[in-house]
Amino acid sequence: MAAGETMGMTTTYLDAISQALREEMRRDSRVILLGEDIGVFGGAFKITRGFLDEFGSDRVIDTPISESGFVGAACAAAIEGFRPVVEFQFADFVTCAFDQIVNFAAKAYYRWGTPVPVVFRCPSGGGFRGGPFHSQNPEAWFTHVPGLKVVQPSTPYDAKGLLKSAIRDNNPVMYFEHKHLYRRIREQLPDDDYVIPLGCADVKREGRDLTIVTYGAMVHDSLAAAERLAKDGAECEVIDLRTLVPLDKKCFLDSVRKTSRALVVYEAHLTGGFGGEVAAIIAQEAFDDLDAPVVRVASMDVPIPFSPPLEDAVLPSADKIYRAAVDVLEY
Amino acid sequence: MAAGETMGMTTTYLDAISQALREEMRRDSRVILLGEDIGVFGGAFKITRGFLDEFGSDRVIDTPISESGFVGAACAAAIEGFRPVVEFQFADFVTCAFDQIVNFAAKAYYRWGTPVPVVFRCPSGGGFRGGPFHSQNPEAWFTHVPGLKVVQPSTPYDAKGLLKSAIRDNNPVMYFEHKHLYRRIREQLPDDDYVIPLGCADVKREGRDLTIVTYGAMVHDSLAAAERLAKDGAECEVIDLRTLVPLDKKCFLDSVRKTSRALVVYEAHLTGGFGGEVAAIIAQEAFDDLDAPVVRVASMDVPIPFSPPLEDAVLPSADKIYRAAVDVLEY
Amino acid sequence: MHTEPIYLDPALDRTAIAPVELVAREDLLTWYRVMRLTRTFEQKLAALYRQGGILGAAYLGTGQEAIATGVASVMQPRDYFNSVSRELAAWFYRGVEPKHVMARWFGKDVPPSHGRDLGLFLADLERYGLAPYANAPMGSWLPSGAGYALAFKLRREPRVYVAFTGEGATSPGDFYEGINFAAIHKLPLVIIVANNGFAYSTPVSDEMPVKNVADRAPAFNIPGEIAFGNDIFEVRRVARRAIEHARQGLGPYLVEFKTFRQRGHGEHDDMSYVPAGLRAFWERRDPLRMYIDYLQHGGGMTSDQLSAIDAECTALVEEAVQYAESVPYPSPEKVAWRLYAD
Amino acid sequence: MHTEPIYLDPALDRTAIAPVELVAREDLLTWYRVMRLTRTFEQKLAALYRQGGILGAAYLGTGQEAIATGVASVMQPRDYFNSVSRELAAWFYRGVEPKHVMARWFGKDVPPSHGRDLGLFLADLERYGLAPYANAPMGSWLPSGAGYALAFKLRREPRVYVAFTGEGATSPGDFYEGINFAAIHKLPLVIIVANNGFAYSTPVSDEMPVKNVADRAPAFNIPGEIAFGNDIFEVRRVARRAIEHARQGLGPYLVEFKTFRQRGHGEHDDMSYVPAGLRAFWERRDPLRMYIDYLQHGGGMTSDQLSAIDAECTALVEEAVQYAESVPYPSPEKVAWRLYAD
Ligand SMILES: Cc1ncc(C[n+]2csc(CCOP(=O)(O)OP(=O)(O)O)c2C)c(N)n1
Ligand SMILES: Cc1ncc(C[n+]2csc(CCOP(=O)(O)OP(=O)(O)O)c2C)c(N)n1
Ligand SMILES: [Mg+2]
Ligand SMILES: [Mg+2]
Repeated sequence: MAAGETMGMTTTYLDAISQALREEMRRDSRVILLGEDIGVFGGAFKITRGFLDEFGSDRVIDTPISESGFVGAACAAAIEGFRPVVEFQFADFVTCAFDQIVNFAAKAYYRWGTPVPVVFRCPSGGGFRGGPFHSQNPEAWFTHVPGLKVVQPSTPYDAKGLLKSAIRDNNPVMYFEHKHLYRRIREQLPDDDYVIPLGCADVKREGRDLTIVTYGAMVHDSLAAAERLAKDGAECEVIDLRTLVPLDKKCFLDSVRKTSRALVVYEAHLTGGFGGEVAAIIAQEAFDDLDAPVVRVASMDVPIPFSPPLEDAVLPSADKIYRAAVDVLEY
Repeated sequence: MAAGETMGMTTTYLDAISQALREEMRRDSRVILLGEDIGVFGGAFKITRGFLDEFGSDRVIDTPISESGFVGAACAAAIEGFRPVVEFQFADFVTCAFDQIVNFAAKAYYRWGTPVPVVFRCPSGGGFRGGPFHSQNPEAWFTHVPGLKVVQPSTPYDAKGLLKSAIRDNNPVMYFEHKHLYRRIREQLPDDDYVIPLGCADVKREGRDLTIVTYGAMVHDSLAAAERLAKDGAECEVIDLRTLVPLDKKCFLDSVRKTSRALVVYEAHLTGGFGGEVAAIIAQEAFDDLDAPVVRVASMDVPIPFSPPLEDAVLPSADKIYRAAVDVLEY
Repeated sequence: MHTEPIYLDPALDRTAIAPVELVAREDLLTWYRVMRLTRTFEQKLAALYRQGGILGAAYLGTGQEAIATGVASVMQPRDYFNSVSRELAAWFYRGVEPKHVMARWFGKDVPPSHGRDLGLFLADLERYGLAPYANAPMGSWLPSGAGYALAFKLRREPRVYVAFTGEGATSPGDFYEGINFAAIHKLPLVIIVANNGFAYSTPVSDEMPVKNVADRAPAFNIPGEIAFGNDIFEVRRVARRAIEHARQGLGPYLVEFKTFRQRGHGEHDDMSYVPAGLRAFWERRDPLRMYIDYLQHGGGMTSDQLSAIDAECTALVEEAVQYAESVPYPSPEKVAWRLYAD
Repeated sequence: MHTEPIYLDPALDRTAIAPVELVAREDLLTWYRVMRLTRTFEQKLAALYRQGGILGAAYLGTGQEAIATGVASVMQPRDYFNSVSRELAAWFYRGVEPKHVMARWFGKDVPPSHGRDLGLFLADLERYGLAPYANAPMGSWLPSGAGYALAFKLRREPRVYVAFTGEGATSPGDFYEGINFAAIHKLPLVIIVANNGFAYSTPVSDEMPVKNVADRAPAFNIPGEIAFGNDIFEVRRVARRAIEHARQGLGPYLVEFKTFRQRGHGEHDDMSYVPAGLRAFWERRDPLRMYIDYLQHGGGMTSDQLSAIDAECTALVEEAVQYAESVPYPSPEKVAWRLYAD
């Protein structure tokens, strides 16, 4: 399902997240929100605008700047029967609550059998001149922490359906929403209360010549590259992982078995990024089907710089994906 | 250089680390130590026993339990001309200083051109019934942070030479020392002031049939598996990466070009571990040379459990490596 | 820096117990049973550790039993608490069975952890009100304590969360962030600091710039009180006030009990960093011995009565070891079970 | 919770400057120049942001200039400091050139950052004593401040580190851990808290359970003082005492200046959360206007003298914009340069 183009009754990625939160809060009184400036102000990105009025200060809790403190509190409230959704003002500050997420949220159920149904909303990603501390894509760290689920939607439809699933899930879920998609991507959403199960990748474009495995903002750049390749006569299959943990291996392995070529695209830094995991899985499990090396396109291994020409050089783009795809196709 | 077997004038892995620290402190008065209980007590593992007496409390600084606080302080002291070596009591608590490492230490030089010559010693790894919070191998997180170097020695010789290099390096270095090797591995060390440059892998065993790429404690298990395979008639090359960042790709790619088969072994959790990065590099850059899929052996994706049969089930072992190697060899 | 030669504020000091309430004989004996059972259990644990029967490490609360017992004795059944590593007595007070604890130290297959976590830690909200948290990173239980207390407040339940902590664990940022959050929202969080003078080997003077942890309470605009932790009556008196304050919706309350751990940080630690004079000083203030003195004199118990309880405890501990030996290890086949909740 | 209708402790309140020292005319004019330059520069920056000339975001310190100017004016040349986002005046006082700052806001290729970091942040120890730290995570500069101060102490240098911070950044654990470390070792760390009543949109009452940040100083056994931040003389008087205390080896000192930021958190923020009465209250206490009143009356300056400086500042800012426009962007070819030091 690609992003809709019509502007009529369409919903932005940002509003889709907002809708999911509001509908879940109406549906289930155990859902509470914690985060900085989410009350009167409606959050740095206005996702919770109006929520304080509708749900009150018991359920929309403005926190001091203490990520570790309110993450720990949210986890405990989750164990005690609430379903907290925590907003990090920027994903970059997840580092300040790293211990509580990694050592408390992720491990409690394995150790004690007490579920920790909490969602951490992390506005992530670059492309809007945010500089080194407001542009990071830290999802890979969390894929390496057993006990966490990791979600990263690319479209309004997915953002809404996946956030609902995340809130209803009984495990701690890291939900990465890409800031650069907030107001840039819109599409028509169904009226019904749909959910998208965690662990299901989505074929955003079908093709037989090359499989592009990607997620998050890079889905759109990959689709743009695929359009251009189609003009050249090559049909790419674009697979949007949607959730990294649990990972829908079958979806992309089936595709690679069909196309025999794979390109893995992600916005995070190349080295140690989750695309390495995906490439390793393809290399191990689809070895006999491959006609070309598995190639990765990702951000360069430097902090994300502020200045436009520098940031553009660091981030992957449709153009870079296109060129890598050509190489793989011509191999 | 495999671990020595003689017990005469041999040095343990633990003592090798201690020696490197002491020699560097004698050599360079800018080297200072910070950590919990490292003074009178000599540290939880006694690495700094006697250091307080020799170097005084200006250079051996016992800290309160405030990982973020003393890591931030150490980074600043480094910028200001000292060469701090920080001891985490266990690598597991690096999560409490994650922000200062990831957002301050790693990025300062790129942003400002101010070097941050600090070493973070992280006693890591399982195998001694430490349970979920005293057994973790968190190196992969840091390989995904541009600006950090990441070191993980497997032998006393390497531990000493790499720690000296790390201290003399002008960048923040994450130095993972495996607790289970501390007193288990010993070898004879040269008398001279040798260093091992960061970024050079080491062929710990030569072979032509299969390349095992590994690091840290798993070097020993891989060597044990290789011995057993040798009895079966297969000669494995065992490559010890020694430093993950910078990564000596050439060393293992050359080996894979020779053997045409690769097994990647690491003690961290399978998913999102650094072995995935290595496998992805092999799959991309040695594609034409591979006669079999690149296979990984690593810890299961669960917190490290305390109980012996559970921990044994989770951790990789010589036996598991052997079995995976047989599969790759027979492919 | 080193601990000063004054081992306790003279105002707090006493070598005999000062009863401040009328208590039923039964209660007096219950507290005795809990403290004695804890002492006996931990002595056995230490012996097993030395013999190699306990893997990893063993941590005792010897010398601090009056705090855990006294605080637990003034909690309500539906209150929650967390323990760190010196509060085994509180587990026993709340009904945890010794054999269960021993089986956990052995890494055996008993719920709720099934060998996954160390014997040192236990979480079981339903049966004992024992709250899960991230065991190892110090101070991490203050934010989670605030979270349980938040849940109580949101539900308008008159319940209290009691966070036991050592004084060393008051240095990490989590201590500050957790209490800050609780104080802003006036959550029912009681912080019981057992200040035993050392964080592992580090004396208080290297840990903090204030003399007392309670000196930090004004930073949160909450009451902070200092008391002698080895007199169970004193512990009860102060803890009761703190808990009732929190239960009334007046917000967090911090109590600092001065005490001493008579064993190392863990049994691998020989305590060489503790001056001999300090050890001797505190041995004369052993909470169990002081309590026995009281029971046999002011309390009106005979030594026979106490001996009977001692024998009971010894038997329970022996039984615990036998049980622990007899229970199977968890099956490695179940190692991947229960990672994610459905 | 909302800010109370009392906008400032009456004891601190004043709508006119109260000079408390004899100052050379030259100094008076230097401070004026710095404050005026800052105001003019930031007004331009805001205008450019609205026109799309500044990418990302723009952050101003309008209304807080007296704090940065006053504190900088009592520092010694070899002292270090960090600024967060409201202390542009301190940069100018220390000699940073406006054109350099503007070029950085434009993302141009000027040292030391060469377009890598936002215009908001600057670090240059050698030229300005401006210390690197992790810009974004709030409070992260207290641990690093303690580290620079540690270096001074270890070298027996009589230098001081001044950590500027907003009051919102006093909630994270780093604030606590950093000061704790500095207080234990009596490091020369001065903490200047600009309490402007809001952390982004969050009022102080939702940020902390105490009325004043200075109420937390006793938790570190350090002096804590509260003063009016919009009177440059008051700022100098209090900051001087704090800095000399630290320089004498007596340890950290915390000063809380009550002030107000007249613009949003960033220029994207319309400040709708600030009651109109509060804005009006503080506008009458604008530090620049109050200072001008003083200069023209007690200070004995003519309006011509001040206008001449105003014109100078306007010219400098115009020049800065022209410079920023003319400097090239960094070359993408250098993007991987200087990741690791040799
Ligand atoms: C963040 C963190 N750093 C270090 C440790 C290692 N550690 C475990 S207990 C301890 C000392 C705790 O002292 P205190 O709180 O006084 O408790 P006590 O042992 O005296 O009862 C330390 C340093 C840890 N668990 N967590
Ligand atoms: C750890 C962390 N969380 C959140 C933020 C986002 N943030 C940036 S500034 C700010 C408010 C700061 O308030 P204050 O310290 O009072 O400074 P002021 O803006 O009032 O000058 C917030 C929440 C951050 N930078 N770091
Ligand atoms: Mg202690
Ligand atoms: Mg503020």
